[in-house]
Amino acid sequence: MLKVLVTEAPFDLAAEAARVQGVGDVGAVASFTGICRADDGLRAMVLEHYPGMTERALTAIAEKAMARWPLSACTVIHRHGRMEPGDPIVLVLTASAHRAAALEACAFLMDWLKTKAPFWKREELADGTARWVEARTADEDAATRW
Amino acid sequence: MLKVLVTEAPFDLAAEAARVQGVGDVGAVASFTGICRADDGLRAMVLEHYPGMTERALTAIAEKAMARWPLSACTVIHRHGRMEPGDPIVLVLTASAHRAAALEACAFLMDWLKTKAPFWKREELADGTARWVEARTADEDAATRW
Amino acid sequence: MRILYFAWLRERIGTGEEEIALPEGVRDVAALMDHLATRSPGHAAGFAERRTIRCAVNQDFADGATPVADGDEVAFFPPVTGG
Amino acid sequence: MRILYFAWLRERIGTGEEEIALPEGVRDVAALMDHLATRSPGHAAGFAERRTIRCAVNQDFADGATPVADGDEVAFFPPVTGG
Repeated sequence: MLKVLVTEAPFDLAAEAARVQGVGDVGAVASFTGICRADDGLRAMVLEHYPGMTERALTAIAEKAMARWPLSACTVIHRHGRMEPGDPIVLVLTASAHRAAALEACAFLMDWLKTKAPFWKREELADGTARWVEARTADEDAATRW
Repeated sequence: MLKVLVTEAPFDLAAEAARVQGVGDVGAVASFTGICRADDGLRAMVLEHYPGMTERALTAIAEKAMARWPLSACTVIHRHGRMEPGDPIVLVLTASAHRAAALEACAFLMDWLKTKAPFWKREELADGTARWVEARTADEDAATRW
Repeated sequence: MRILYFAWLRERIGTGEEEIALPEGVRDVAALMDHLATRSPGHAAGFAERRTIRCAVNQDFADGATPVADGDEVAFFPPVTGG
Repeated sequence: MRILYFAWLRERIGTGEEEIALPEGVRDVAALMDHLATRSPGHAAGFAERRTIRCAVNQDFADGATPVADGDEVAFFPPVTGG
């Protein structure tokens, strides 16, 4: 079972975890939550995305994970809009009979999300300036290892 | 921050995740939940452990993870006693500034837990028989990769 | 055809979306970028460093050699930074 | 010294815990197992396949060569299967 959601609203980890736990013969649920950090004097972050293509790209990535690992469920929720330090940005959940599949698929989903989903982060700093976050070579490297 | 708990009671993923999110500069929270499966006609599972050594072994494993990855928090909760299919057995949570540390430490903790914490599973089957689960070579292999 | 811009490319060009008629002789993304760069000083600035710009044709990632046709939705943006 | 048994080893031996005096000449885990195996038919059955038995001395994993002394807590059990 695959769920992809692009939303401005916060998400509910417990509810999403309970949902994937109830599907099929689940022995392992892995989750990853990405959170807005306060480093470099960040006051807020605005996440822009490409409506339509975002859902399409996230679905393609989730389908890739379902095809590659024996997952009974896979959930990807990515927020857009304005976020402050401590706010959750992205949630990935995987459920499988065994732990290796759930954990590997979770890491894969995050690596691919970082480089293959059309989101752009703009940081607003405490000194009043703002800047677009630049893509990291390390993220590209992480994505190509799969 | 390190939390280790061995308990008969169920755990609360959302509360535990909220706890580790509030510690330090957290950009990434990874979690793993192990769940009692119904395969092979399992009706219930009884987890025996070694009180005292269990807490000691889990703490040593968690400290190893904290030393090896830059984690701001690490939580390991392992239940003992009787569990039925669908019941959560173990929860591991890691928090870090970056995703790779959180995800790798989470996988490491589960692999080591499986082979270095004194728990023994006894399965009660639908036909009325019971059996002790045998250790898997695959788990030993997974633990030695770290 | 519908052209979309995101992030700093949108800011430099001054709009997130425009409708254009596919010019004569433009058959791929690279040629379309050459054409778009001539539309205004903002477009010229936006497309000044081509290697920093990524592209999608009809919501699939594309590159300079990807064909374009009238009716397509073509988007230009910096490398993505989600997650 | 305190001896603990877990899982099927506890079932075969018929007890989870016993206090014994460290016998003369027993200085490591292997020798202690030899001794324990003589205590009853259940002990003999439990220790029949030594390679399937793991051990901890004072709550740290140990092996046959690990020294034991009076006052130690020594536990025997099958390979662990938690998680």
